[in-house]
Amino acid sequence: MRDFWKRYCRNRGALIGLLILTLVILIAILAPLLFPQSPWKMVQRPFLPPFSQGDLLLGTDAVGRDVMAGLAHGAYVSLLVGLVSTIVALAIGVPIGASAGYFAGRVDDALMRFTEFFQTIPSFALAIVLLATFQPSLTFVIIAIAIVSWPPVARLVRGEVLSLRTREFIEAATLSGLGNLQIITRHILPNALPPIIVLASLMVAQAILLESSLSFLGLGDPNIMSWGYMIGAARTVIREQWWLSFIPGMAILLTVLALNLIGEGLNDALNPRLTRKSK
Amino acid sequence: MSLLSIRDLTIALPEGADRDHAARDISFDLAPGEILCIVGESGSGKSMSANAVMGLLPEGVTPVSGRIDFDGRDILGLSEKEMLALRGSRISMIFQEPLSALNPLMRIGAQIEEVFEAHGALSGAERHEQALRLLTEVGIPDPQVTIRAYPFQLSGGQRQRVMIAMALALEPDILIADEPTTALDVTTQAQILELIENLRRKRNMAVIFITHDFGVVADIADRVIVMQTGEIVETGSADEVLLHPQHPYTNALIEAIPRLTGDHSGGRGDTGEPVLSVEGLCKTFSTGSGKFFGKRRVVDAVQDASFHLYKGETIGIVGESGSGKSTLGRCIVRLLAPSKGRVLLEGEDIAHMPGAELRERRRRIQMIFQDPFSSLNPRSRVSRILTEGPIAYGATPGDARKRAGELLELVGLDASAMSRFPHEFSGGQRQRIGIARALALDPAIVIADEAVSALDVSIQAQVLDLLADLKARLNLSMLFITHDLRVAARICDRIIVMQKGRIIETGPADKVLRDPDTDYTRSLLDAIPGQDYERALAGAG
Amino acid sequence: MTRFILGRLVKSVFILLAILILNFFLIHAAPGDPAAVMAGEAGAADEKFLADLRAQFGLDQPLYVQLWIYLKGAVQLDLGFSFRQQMPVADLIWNRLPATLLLTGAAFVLSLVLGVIAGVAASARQGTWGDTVISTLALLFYATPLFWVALMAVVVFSVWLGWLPGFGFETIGAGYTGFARALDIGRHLILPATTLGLFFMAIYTRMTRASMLEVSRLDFVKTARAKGLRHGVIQRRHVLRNALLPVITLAGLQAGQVFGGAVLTETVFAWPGIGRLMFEAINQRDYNVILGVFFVSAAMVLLFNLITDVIYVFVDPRIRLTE
Amino acid sequence: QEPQAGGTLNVVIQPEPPGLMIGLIQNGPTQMVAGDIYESLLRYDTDLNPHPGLAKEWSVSEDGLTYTFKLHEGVKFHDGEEFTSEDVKFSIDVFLRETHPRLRTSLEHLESIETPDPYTVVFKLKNPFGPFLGLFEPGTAPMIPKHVYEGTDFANNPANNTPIGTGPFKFDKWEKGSYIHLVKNEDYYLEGKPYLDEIYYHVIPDAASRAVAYETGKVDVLPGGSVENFDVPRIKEMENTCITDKGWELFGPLAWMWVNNDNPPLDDPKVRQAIMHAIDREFARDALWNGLGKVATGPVSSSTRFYSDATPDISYDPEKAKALLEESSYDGETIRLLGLPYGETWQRWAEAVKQNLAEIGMDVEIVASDVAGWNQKVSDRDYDLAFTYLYQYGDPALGVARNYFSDNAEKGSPWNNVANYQNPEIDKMFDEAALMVSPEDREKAYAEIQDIIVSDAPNIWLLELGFPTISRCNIHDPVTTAIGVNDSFRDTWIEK
Ligand SMILES: Nc1ncnc2c1ncn2[C@@H]1O[C@H](COP(=O)(O)OP(=O)(O)OP(=O)(O)O)[C@@H](O)[C@H]1O
Ligand SMILES: Nc1ncnc2c1ncn2[C@@H]1O[C@H](COP(=O)(O)OP(=O)(O)OP(=O)(O)O)[C@@H](O)[C@H]1O
Ligand SMILES: [Mg+2]
Ligand SMILES: [Mg+2]
Repeated sequence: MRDFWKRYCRNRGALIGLLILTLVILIAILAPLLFPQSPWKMVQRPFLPPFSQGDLLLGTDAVGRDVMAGLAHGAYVSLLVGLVSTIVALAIGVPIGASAGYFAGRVDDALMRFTEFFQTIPSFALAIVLLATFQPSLTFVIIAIAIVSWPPVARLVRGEVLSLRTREFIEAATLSGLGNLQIITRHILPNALPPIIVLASLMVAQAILLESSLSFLGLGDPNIMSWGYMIGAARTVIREQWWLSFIPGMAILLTVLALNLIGEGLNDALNPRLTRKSK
Repeated sequence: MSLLSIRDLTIALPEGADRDHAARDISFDLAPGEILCIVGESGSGKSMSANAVMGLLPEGVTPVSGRIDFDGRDILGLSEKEMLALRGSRISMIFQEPLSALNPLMRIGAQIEEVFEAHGALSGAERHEQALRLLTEVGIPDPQVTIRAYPFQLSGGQRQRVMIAMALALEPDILIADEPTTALDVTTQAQILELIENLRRKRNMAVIFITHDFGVVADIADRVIVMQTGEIVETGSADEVLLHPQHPYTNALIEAIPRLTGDHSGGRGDTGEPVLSVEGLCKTFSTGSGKFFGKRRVVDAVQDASFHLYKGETIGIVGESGSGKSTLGRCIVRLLAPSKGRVLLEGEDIAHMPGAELRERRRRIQMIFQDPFSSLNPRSRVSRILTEGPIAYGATPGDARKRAGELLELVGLDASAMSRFPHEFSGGQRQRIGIARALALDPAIVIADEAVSALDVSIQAQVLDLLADLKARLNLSMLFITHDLRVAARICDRIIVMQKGRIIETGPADKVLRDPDTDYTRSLLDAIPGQDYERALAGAG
Repeated sequence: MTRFILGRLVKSVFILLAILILNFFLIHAAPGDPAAVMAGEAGAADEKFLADLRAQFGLDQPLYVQLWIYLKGAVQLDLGFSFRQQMPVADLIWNRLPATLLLTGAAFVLSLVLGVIAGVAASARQGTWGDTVISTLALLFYATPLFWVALMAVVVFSVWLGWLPGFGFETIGAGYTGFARALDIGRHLILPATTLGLFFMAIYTRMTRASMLEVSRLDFVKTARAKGLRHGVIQRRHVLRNALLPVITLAGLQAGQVFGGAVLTETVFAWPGIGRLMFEAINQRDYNVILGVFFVSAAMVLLFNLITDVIYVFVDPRIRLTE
Repeated sequence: QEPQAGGTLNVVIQPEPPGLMIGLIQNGPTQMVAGDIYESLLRYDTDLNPHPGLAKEWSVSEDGLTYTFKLHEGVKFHDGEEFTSEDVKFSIDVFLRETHPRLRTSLEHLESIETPDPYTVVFKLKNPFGPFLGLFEPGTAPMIPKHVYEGTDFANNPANNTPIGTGPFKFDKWEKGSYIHLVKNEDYYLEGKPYLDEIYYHVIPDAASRAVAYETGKVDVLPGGSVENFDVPRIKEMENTCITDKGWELFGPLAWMWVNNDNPPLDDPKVRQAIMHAIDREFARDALWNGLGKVATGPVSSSTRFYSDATPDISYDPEKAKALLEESSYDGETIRLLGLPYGETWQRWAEAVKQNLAEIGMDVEIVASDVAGWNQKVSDRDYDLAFTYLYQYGDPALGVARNYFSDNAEKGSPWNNVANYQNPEIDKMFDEAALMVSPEDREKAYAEIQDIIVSDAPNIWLLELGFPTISRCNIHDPVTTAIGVNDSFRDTWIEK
């Protein structure tokens, strides 16, 4: 573990990423304390530019809401959407990929057809249809994102499992009398974990982008202040009050960037090739 | 006059490597037409020293002092451009892994012609001519066809020949061969060695040959260098070093070579009930999933194999690569489902036994795997590796741990090993853990598939001793799969010889090794390198 | 080869049918129907009006009958009639498809070509500031929301600088023909194609770079160096070709995503393509159009996958010559 | 200034119309384009007074039961056939009766149509119907060529794709997803008109892009609602840009929130009144609607005939609202607020209302949906509060009564009495007021009606919407009548 940490820290970008993300997480957690009032509250006249008033650091939006408060509460939503949808996607993709890779043959064929099917549908279009059908609410936004983002997980896990499956320690486990489930959960998945973790960090980033795209099209949960919502709402005034879309845009950019950097750092730190060398 | 002269060469390793220097204060000379062998255990710096001559050290690995004189100039001082002119034309190199050393997307011919192109030699048509001639010269069958083939269409031995053809294209002064035969089976190895020997003679080319196989050294070397942890510990003519080693390390290495001849415990009598009987076992693979141009290919990996294994007996299964040894072993433990035939384990047929029942029976028959790296889950502690089997079969965790401790002691490991991860052990220690795992379930039979092939000679010897010892103490029966006849000779009571999926010869080890019935077995025996040397050693000893 | 393609086509038909069925139920499960939407826009309606419309659209029949009718048509490549636009869905899509193909095609080619070039350039300069600049840019493009880039691009290039048209497919009413028209469309294409392509370009850049570095470490590259080949030749002939394999695979997988991105891009840039058609059709519950667009886009994705597989076969002899 | 002939007019259209055959489809964009192609008998000035259209003169009998129209002679359909009284009869009596739900309701008062000669049409009513003369604009009673449609399946007539009317512009080309092109009708019956050579309606789906289109000179006319309100101030400041909020008088768009009168706690008038006073309409007008439009005082828009300003006060008063809520049966329930899916302004408005209600202690959850979902939810009365805005068509009998009639409360349509307001007294009063002959009598009756409805507070009235039409100043007379750009551009000309 210490080893891992040391390798991770060797990547300067990854450290910066971790720093940014920690900051975002802190803001998200502390949002209710820092901005106890609802981010929807209209506190001042609309379109106050940033830094023009002491207590409204980033100014106000089209209906006079505190942009800073929106940003803080939006951090929570974006992270929540990113994390939960990724977890759900993993919960779908990992079992499917693992079963496909482990049992191979017909099971693999069937599961992979199923995955392919979901990959053939343009994912963003599917998300739109899902949300039109089930009405936008946070839960369904998360579900929709998860549904369109699990196939790569399944493919990755399958590939990993396929290559792990023939490793001798798996055969040894079979001979030791372990059941399939035990072998998958105890021996295969832990070893497939590094690439899954890396992918997951990218998926969180993608989910945040997807949520913002959906919000932008008006398919977000209207009761929830998210960054995508803020951009979507501000796009109509992008010309005069460009900062209203710029600020949350930067927030998304930075967070996604941070997640990517972390992903890269994890990739380096978890890379078996590098790991083996410093054994 | 020496062609190449290395003086006090020290090669530094980047930070975080296992030691500071890949090689330290290396000095040696190479004369034209001479074959110089570099031997030593894995990681001793053989490859790095050779790569330094080519100017092909990996990133971060740099020569820090010393000089390499070739043709009157210090290679280390040459610019990249000047090095380009040398590489491939004056000094050539071939590598160990024949599969990955060729570009998978380029035709063989093109890859050879590239050498001429790189040095601006010959015209297009002539290059093709030359490539054909080279392929013929290295003994590729049907060069007209092969020249248009892709690497994956060739066997390992053929690929290695292509590599050699490439290295020889511009008739270099020096050929560096870094373990060129390690991945090949004995027969192919013998052919390649002969090829190198011939070429050397014909062209008066100097060869630096890196290997850890003393048999090979004995067969081809003029002079020998022995390396240990980056330093040259001994150097001299082949005879001096091999027969009268001065340094204790060299001594130890030579001691550890298993002998083909010598006393075998002798076949046990075919007494009592066999613990394992294999009857008419067949395994057919069909490959080519039909994904693209799906022609199905059917491989009869094992055909109609039958034999008995008695209590306390060790049977060696030998044969060239691809002859079906592993497949046979894996069918017996049911890691593969046999296509046909019976496998009677203590009287019961497990060949087609379904899940739960099979699981119950299978604990009686365990396996030791080839690769000590991939046969242990890198994320499991040793305690878990040793206990999860017994626990799965109903032992309490406490009992299982106790037993695991005993097993570790049995295979000669400290009890503190329990809480460590596999990567914290050396290859030999790992193989011991693998053995302990196989024994944890109290099997009657152990199948060892190339259990010592991946190990250095010295460690190989230790593990073989351990196995022999355990077998005697626990009265185990063992199937010992190997392609190394020396190893088989050392440990087996009886030997089964396989060729193309069939058992073609079975008999007591002595008989099979001294006086085989089939030509095939004889050819296998003949291909073993270093037999004269062994005799000489025996004579000397 | 033909057998392989035929097999794939058969499989594709099943996937397409499955997609149609899934979407059919999804979209029919959505609240509201096209009649209600049309009545809604008219601002007034009564039961008769709605019933007439529904009867006219065939929505008064049981769902399974509607599905059956639709599927029967679909297998004969008849995609039905648009309730709202009152024309055959096939015509509607056919009119819009070229615009989408142009946009996604341009974005795709752009992203792939530039991405690979940038990736190669970065890998060649690994560790230098050039590499850092390219990698950082790629990461930035990768992390920026597409629609945000689109908005900003319009503001900067169209409004502030006035260099490029900010939306639309061509200058309406200018009456350009032939080359002039192509040029005009090209100018309109630049912003949306770049916007759509940036994200994917970033992906290909990163992928190519990583793949180049990975391949550079392989044994056969060492062999090539041992031959005395010059660095450039090695990079081009040995490294790049092998490094492109995973990029091609990824590009194949990404076809569906490019189309998804087109929905956003076409909306922001008023590009008359099928992505926008679908988005509008969803809002209008124009069932047949939605299904038609899904059908066509999925078919295109499948076709694209097939093409990449075939390309792959030509690039990688191991697949071509199995056996 | 003397009008100049010639030139191309570029107009934004949004959303893309589903079709241009206005007899079949009457949604906003269709009306806008089809208004250039089709005409009706009359036109209305911005005070809703009738002027000649296809009818050059008209008269009403004393008892209010007979309306006689004299038609222009020599009017031709775009295919060259002459327009006659037969076409009028066919259009009203056959075609529109079959296809036009809004007109159909009014036609219940019609006894018969007679055509004594090709240029005279006589409408006989069963009973006096005050708003009758207000029906003859192209969106309500377009004139449709009998020779093309008679005896055909109207909905599937191929001619629907190439609409044929009598209007000043002819249909030329519709590039779906891009533009609709109309060209000048050279045979128009008024000498010298229209002035314009051609009109392009540009389909641009994104509001921001529509603003850019105007700013970059791609289009010259932005009809009301085509850019987001937030963009209006900026565009207004541009050179050579004129803005008018005229042209909506006939429609009198009034925004309000439906209140589901059945659902507790909203069945309690106190709760509804509390909401009424909780909403800051001025803020909405100023921050969201650019200060355009007027704060609503009741169910009738001030531009509509018979508007009364003597209704009970419903203005913003949070303290009063809190007090009312305190007294009411509200007990912290979550109120679902259904927003109107027509763009950002409406979304912002829902958020502002949610916040307004939060201030007085109501818990509100916004429900998002698209147009179809909105329709369904409102039709099924699956909501607590729902934004809407509806046209009044110049007369309470046409555009107001429908929302308050008890009989109109069945589910299935989003434009009837969705709130399920039940007041038999009001029903009776509406019935009587529609049949009164004298405008003075009607005025009195409607004043009383408005007073009662406002006291009952069945809905929360918000704003009389002001939709600005923006155009370049050198484009003269883009809006001349009470239906604005939905009328034809026949009087519009471009100064060179
Ligand atoms: N690319 C590299 N970076 C850092 N250290 C390296 C690298 N390659 C090899 N080493 C280290 O250099 C030392 C010498 O390695 P070398 O490859 O020369 O050994 P070898 O004698 O050829 O062993 P083998 O028989 O296993 O091939 C070892 O300690 C090894 O870990
Ligand atoms: N899973 C498999 N699918 C298809 N063919 C296989 C499979 N496993 C082995 N084979 C083929 O079966 C034959 C026998 O293989 P096997 O591994 O048993 O040989 P071996 O004698 O163990 O060789 P080696 O000494 O190289 O380990 C070979 O031709 C091999 O290619
Ligand atoms: Mg080596
Ligand atoms: Mg084997």
